[in-house]
Amino acid sequence: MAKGKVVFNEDRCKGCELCTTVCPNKILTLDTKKINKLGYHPATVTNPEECIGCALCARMCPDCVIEVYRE
Amino acid sequence: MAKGKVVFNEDRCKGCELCTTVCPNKILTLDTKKINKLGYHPATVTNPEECIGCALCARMCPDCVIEVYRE
Amino acid sequence: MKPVFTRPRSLADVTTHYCPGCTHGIIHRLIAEAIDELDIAERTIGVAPVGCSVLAYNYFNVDFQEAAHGRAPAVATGIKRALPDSVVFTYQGDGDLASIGTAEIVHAANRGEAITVIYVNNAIYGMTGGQMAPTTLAGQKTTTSPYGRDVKLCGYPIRMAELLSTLVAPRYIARVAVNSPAHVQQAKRAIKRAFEVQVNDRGFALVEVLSTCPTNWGLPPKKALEWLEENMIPYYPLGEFKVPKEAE
Amino acid sequence: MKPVFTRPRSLADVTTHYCPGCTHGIIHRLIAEAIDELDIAERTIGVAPVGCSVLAYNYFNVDFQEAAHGRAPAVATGIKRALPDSVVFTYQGDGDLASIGTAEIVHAANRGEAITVIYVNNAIYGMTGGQMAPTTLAGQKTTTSPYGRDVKLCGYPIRMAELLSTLVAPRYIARVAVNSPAHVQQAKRAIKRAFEVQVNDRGFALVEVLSTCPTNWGLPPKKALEWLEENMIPYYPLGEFKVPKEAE
Amino acid sequence: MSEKLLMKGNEALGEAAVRAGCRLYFAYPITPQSELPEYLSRRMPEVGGVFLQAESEIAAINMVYGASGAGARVMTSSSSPGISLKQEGLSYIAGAELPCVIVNMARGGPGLGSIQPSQSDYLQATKGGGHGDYRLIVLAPASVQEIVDLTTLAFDLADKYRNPVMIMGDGLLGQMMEPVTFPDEVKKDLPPKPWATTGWKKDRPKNIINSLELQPERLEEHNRHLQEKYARIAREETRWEEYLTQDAEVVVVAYGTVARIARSAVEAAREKGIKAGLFRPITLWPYPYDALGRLAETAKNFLTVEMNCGQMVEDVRLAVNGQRPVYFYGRSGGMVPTPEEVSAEIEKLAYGRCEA
Amino acid sequence: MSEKLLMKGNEALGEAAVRAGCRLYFAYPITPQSELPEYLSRRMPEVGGVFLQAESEIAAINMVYGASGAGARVMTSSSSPGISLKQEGLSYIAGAELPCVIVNMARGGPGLGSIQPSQSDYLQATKGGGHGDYRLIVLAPASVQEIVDLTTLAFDLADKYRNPVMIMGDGLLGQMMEPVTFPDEVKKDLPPKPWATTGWKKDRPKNIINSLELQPERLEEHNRHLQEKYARIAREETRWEEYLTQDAEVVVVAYGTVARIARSAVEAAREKGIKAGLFRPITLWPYPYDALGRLAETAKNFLTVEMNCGQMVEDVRLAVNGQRPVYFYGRSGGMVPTPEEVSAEIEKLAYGRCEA
Amino acid sequence: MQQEFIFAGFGGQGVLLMGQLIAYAALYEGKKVSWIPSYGPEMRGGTANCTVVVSDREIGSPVVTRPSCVVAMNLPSLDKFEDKVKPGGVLVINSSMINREPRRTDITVIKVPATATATELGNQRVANMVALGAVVEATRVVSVEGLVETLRKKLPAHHQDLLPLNQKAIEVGRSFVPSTV
Amino acid sequence: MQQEFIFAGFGGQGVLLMGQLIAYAALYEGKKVSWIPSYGPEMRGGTANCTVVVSDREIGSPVVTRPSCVVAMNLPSLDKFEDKVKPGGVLVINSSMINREPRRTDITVIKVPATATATELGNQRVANMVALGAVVEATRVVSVEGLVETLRKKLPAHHQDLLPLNQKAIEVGRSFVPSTV
Ligand SMILES: Cc1ncc(C[n+]2csc(CCOP(=O)(O)OP(=O)(O)O)c2C)c(N)n1
Ligand SMILES: Cc1ncc(C[n+]2csc(CCOP(=O)(O)OP(=O)(O)O)c2C)c(N)n1
Ligand code: SF4
Ligand code: SF4
Ligand code: SF4
Ligand code: SF4
Ligand code: SF4
Ligand code: SF4
Ligand SMILES: [Mg+2]
Ligand SMILES: [Mg+2]
Repeated sequence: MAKGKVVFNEDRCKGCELCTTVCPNKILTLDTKKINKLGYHPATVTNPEECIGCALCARMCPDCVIEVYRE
Repeated sequence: MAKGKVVFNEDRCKGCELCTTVCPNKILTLDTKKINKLGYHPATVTNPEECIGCALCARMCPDCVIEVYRE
Repeated sequence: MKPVFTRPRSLADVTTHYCPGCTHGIIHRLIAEAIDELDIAERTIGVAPVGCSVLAYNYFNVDFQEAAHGRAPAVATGIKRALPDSVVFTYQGDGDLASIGTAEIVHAANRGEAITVIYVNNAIYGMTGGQMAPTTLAGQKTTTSPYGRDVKLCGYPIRMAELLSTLVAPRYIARVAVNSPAHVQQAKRAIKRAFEVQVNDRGFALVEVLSTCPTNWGLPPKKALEWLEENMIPYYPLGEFKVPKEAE
Repeated sequence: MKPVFTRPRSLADVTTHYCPGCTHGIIHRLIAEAIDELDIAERTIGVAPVGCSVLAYNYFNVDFQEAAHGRAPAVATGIKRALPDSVVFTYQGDGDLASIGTAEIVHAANRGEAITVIYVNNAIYGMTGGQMAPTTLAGQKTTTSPYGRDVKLCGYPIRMAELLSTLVAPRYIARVAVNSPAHVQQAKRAIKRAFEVQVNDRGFALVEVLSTCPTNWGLPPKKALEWLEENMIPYYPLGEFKVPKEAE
Repeated sequence: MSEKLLMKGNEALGEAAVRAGCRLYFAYPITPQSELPEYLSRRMPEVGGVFLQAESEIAAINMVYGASGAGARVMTSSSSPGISLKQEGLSYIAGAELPCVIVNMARGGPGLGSIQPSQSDYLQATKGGGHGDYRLIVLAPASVQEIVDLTTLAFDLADKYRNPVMIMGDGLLGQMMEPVTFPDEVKKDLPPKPWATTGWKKDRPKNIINSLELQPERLEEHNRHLQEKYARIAREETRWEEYLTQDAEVVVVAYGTVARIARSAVEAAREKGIKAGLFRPITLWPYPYDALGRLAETAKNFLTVEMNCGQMVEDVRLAVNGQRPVYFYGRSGGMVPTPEEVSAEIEKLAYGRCEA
Repeated sequence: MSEKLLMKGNEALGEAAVRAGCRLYFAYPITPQSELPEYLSRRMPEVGGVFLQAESEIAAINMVYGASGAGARVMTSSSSPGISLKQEGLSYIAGAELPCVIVNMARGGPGLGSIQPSQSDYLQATKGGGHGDYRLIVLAPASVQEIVDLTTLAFDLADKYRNPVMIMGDGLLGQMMEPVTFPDEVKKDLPPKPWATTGWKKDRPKNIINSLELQPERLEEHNRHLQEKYARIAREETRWEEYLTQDAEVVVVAYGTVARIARSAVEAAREKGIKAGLFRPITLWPYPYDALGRLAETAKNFLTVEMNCGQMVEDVRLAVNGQRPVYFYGRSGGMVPTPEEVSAEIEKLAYGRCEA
Repeated sequence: MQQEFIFAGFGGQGVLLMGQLIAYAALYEGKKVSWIPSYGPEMRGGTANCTVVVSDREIGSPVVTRPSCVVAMNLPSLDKFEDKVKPGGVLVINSSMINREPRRTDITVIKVPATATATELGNQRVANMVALGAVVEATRVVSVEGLVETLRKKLPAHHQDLLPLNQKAIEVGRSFVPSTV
Repeated sequence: MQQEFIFAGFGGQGVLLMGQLIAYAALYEGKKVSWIPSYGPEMRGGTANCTVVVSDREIGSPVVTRPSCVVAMNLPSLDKFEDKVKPGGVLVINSSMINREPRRTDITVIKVPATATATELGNQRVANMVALGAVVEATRVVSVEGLVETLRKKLPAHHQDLLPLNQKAIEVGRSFVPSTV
């Protein structure tokens, strides 16, 4: 069961992959099918239920794209 | 007997008394009867025979007024 | 579910002009968090440098002044002396602070101006297209050190935190990095402390933050984090160089 | 009788404009002695500052350039890079080097420019009539610190030798004084060494010389020597802060 | 008005600034203006103000930027080489429209030059020594009392137009003692500055002090706004003084120290029956082009006298616009023209001049 | 002459300097001239020269002072704010009569402004942004090839007159690529500099590089010497170009980038039967007052076009001296006037203009 | 005769090079040329463009308000420059990256699936050459031979092996231009 | 009526103060006044001088080429300023410090043994007041009462006890002026 939840402000994402790099569960990836307003593939979560809400992704995101919630 | 000798370039002297201060034998003084080209009482030696030629006076003179000779 | 991470209020809700993965953005957020946590937004005045962060005034919900290249510490001094109860911080790059602005930072620090300086060292001139900075590492290639920085000709990269720590007045001087979550947490503590020192002790505080410039380093953002770890940290050791007396 | 002390050849045979008992004159002579002893007069180029020693170009028998206030290290850099085999020295006051010229000295030192810097610290702005310098001691009265230097408002006196010693490139950094024959002898050795470092090692060398300003300190010259001993040396410790490797 | 005091120009300026409500002063020592920082180092603490000796002229002007941006009445001062160092800062201050007062007690140049009085920074002050299209308001007092009066005015104009104001003196004016009186009241009712960065309490838009505008269209917009402001200042604030110009055939044009000397010369000429007059610009920018140009209707010749190699003479030519010949007499390097020299030049023009 | 290459103005300038025998270059990065330090950081080591990135513009200009005083051909470059910082140094260099080349690839101001092209540093360059009475020789190329030619000239003039020479470009000229050829030969026979501080071997008087002269009489003497030199330069080195001016009724006056645009507009006007011509100053100082003034005999109107709010127009007025009306059209803040805009202005003048 | 071009696209698409190749080729054919890049804050990561003028006579303004030909390699470039094309001029669009139709009807629009074609040719980086082929075919600003020759001269020694691929790309690019143009 | 003074001497002789006192006294008597010091490199340790202009009308040039009165407190000052005295003017010399005769014959020379007199009066520092007495007596630029009153106003509170001595010095100084002047 997901202890955490991540919400993306997708149009702010610059596709830098810093979040995907630091997620301990490697559940973040760039959505290569999407192009956002800025012209980048935005980050997205692949297995939301594995999110532990550790917020490491949010802390590393230079563009404050991610909000994190936890039980 | 004097082991040393001091020669003053009198017109360069500014009467600052740094030489008189450091002479170990206290044989230097300002000649208050003279006024040199610069308008100062120049330094002079009172007891030349007591000069040991240590050159401390010359080393402290900011205006390179003093030459020192030794046996 | 409770929010455990949200955008700090003092960080303006806009898209920045920074390149993808540029850690200037992380540092901005840490500053905004410190301002929020200390609840000082309404009396904080920021001073932006000339450098990639020249537009920083758009990114914080606080009053701001834009300084001439290198002169942020002088501008901050003017503000702080005019408004002693304000909280003033400068945000400066390594070209800005460690090159053209050397005199201003040394003397603001020496005077013990009660300001907080966030000094972003990315070992390069980002904004102007990747020229050598005084902090560029030995052998590092840049657009004005095309054969790699030759320390015989240009000297060694300058360590400002250490240099400024020789002064008596500064109350807090630290070096941190933002290339991993753990380092980011450390950086956050240091930055907050640097504001506290201003607010509580009316002292000078500086945090040197090792930061990336993926664009001019010619590296993907993730690799840039690694390059920082492997090349910058060994030369620019992290740590607190000066801490307020009571906490020593 | 043999001469044991005569005027060095490189010291021009003219009357200086310095005040009676001002130790700028002693320092001039020590430099001239070093130049003579190393037999480098024909390839030495001096750089004069703006300060009481602004007319230094008249006092040495070597080519000279007069620099803008604080910029002597940059001027010296230009000369040395143009003429790598020359011997270049700057002669700078504490206002010149430690205040307006902070950036230039820090970066010339950091680049390891092969120049010799003679830094005359008399804790005051002599030439302009005794204003506060960054080196003015705590509590010291000057024409712009009429109530005594308040370290809370203006910071502590700056110790440039220590600050510059944090840099990697400099080969030789020392602090000496010229308030007694023994100190003058030490000063002489340090100054000569600073030239040797340039000639032999092609490295940066700086000697900070504690000096008097009887006029603006408002003291007779002899008292000024004592004031230096009692007030300056405790705060500005004498010694060698950096020495060339082989001699360490 | 208080009792008449004898004061040096530098010190009187400092006192006038304090009474004008200036509470922050940042500067770096330089002859011949050091009495100003020295005076304020004593005076500012008395009124709870800030005297701070900056590490350099550059730091000083940028401290002025910061303090002015924070809403304070603030001043700096220097002399020629130090003013050159402030040019980038001045351009920033003008660009960001910050009110402040800059004093130049000018000395002989170029380079390190001398410490004697000079007017050779005229073009730098009036045409913009810094980059970009900007203007300083430049006030040129001719006596210690006028230093006091124009210093007061300087702060008011600065605030009114959000523009830097330069007081252009010279070493002589700074060092000279003359009787002065000061306004009794210390200025209290300073104009509000809603644009200043004083901390954003969300009761107004966020304030940003800035001269950056990366979009050239918007920077052009900003420049147009500045030019309109400058045109308004030119309309409203141009100041000058005329002395015996009504029927003058030889009009001497001079400002500051030199204007006093020229006035002695004009009087001497009148005593000899020569119809001479004096036109004295008080604002060097905005320059009194129209007023001066109007004199071309009656005057036969214009003689510009300056303590330099010929700088304001360009503005005189622009004002006269070819209607009458414009001559120049100057001394430089710290030399001060004498009334006799100026009289001789006036006579040459009155009795016909051989050389052009 | 070597093969034609397409090169950016900034890079072509660097190569031209190297071929003119410049072996030392000190500068600090700033857009839009950074290609020049970047180019020379590669190129100088190839020819045994020195590229040194200074810690600031101020350090750079003072390094130039030192190297020039030591007898070298030396250059620095920057753009507007950085040039403002060099004003004290420039005054020193002019005062000490040191030859060197300074490049300003100007951008929009005032203050931090923008990085787009501008001509708003005209008055700073030509009237003296620094203190004291001094002059820079100011060369204004209008194409990349002319950048090359004038850079070569700049070094020669600097040495010939012992005077600093400024190359006044703008961001557009620096960034633009055009075909260029270079002189094949690298300059070898540089003029001797017996006054340089190269070490005193007693075979000449001791050399001192200096601008200090505490005796005002002697400083005035020095200023007179400088003024005579400037007068000689004005006589011998004034350069300009005229295009279709012989019968022109509307004379457009423009330099650098804008002159090209104006030429297109003049051609368009001619196609419509309007007698338009172009007067292009190549030396901004010395300014071609006489040549331009002569055109007042035939021209009915003068139109000054600049990328600023009206700076050179003062020199045009001084040249025309009231004989004919002088109009101004300008764009600022980094905006570049288009040929169409200029054509429209020409037409207004040709067909009668309502506003003054 | 004078022609003015704007080449615009993402930073990585080689638009500055396209302009330089045209400028060089025209230079070799004895024309006057000028090339200017966009420079400024938008550089960073975003779009880039350059302006090329090719003329028989001295070039006046190197800045162009109404180019005779625009090459838009991506959508933002089309949005920015479509309106600027001189009436009767040419607009080349990289249809692989642009999914909307141009609005202008008073100009010749040439759609070139440059990116797709390049990918097919085995190297996405020659998309600019594909577009360039179309430009040359449509405007005749230089000869195809001249362009290829220029490429040969300008390709660094260690990249000469790429010449055939580039040449091929140019050829294919030309084929997208309807013969009526 | 306008009178111009130059007071010159060694730094320590109080010449700047002499000028200021005359200026103040004249000011109190309703005159226009200006005072300028020499400033510059010679300041340091060497000689000092100041120029005072007293006039009924606005003062034009505060710089004076031909003063109506020069006070030379030492030899270098006499050497420097003797030639400048306006014909018919007054030259006051401190004969205690100056052992040569003035060359000028077209002016009134007043020799005042100022230093010696001051020493006799018990305080060498009032030599300037002795000379000032002579100046006032010879030029009538201000009244003696006015000068003494000015002194009273300007002496700092803790030095008011010096007033009688200064007053005495002025009086003695006046006595050196021959009644024919
Ligand atoms: C006086 C002046 N000199 C130079 C510049 C050009 N300039 C703009 S930013 C910059 C350097 C920026 O580097 P840094 O401070 O390290 O900041 P970064 O962009 O790396 O964050 C320079 C040299 C300028 N704007 N003004
Ligand atoms: C740009 C500039 N600023 C200020 C001055 C004035 N000035 C001349 S010397 C000096 C300071 C001298 O003090 P220091 O360097 O300590 O030398 P010292 O006279 O004590 O030997 C100053 C501020 C100047 N000439 N130029
Ligand atoms: S909160 Fe932690 S687990 Fe969840 S996505 Fe972010 S990094 Fe991964
Ligand atoms: S770190 Fe932020 S900007 Fe980067 S990819 Fe992740 S969400 Fe996007
Ligand atoms: S040499 Fe020595 S003993 Fe002789 S006078 Fe000098 S200090 Fe005195
Ligand atoms: S130290 Fe030199 S200047 Fe001073 S009194 Fe002695 S001899 Fe004279
Ligand atoms: S250039 Fe470098 S420092 Fe600047 S925004 Fe891009 S990545 Fe960040
Ligand atoms: S003022 Fe001071 S430092 Fe200058 S010469 Fe006199 S004593 Fe020496
Ligand atoms: Mg950086
Ligand atoms: Mg000093």
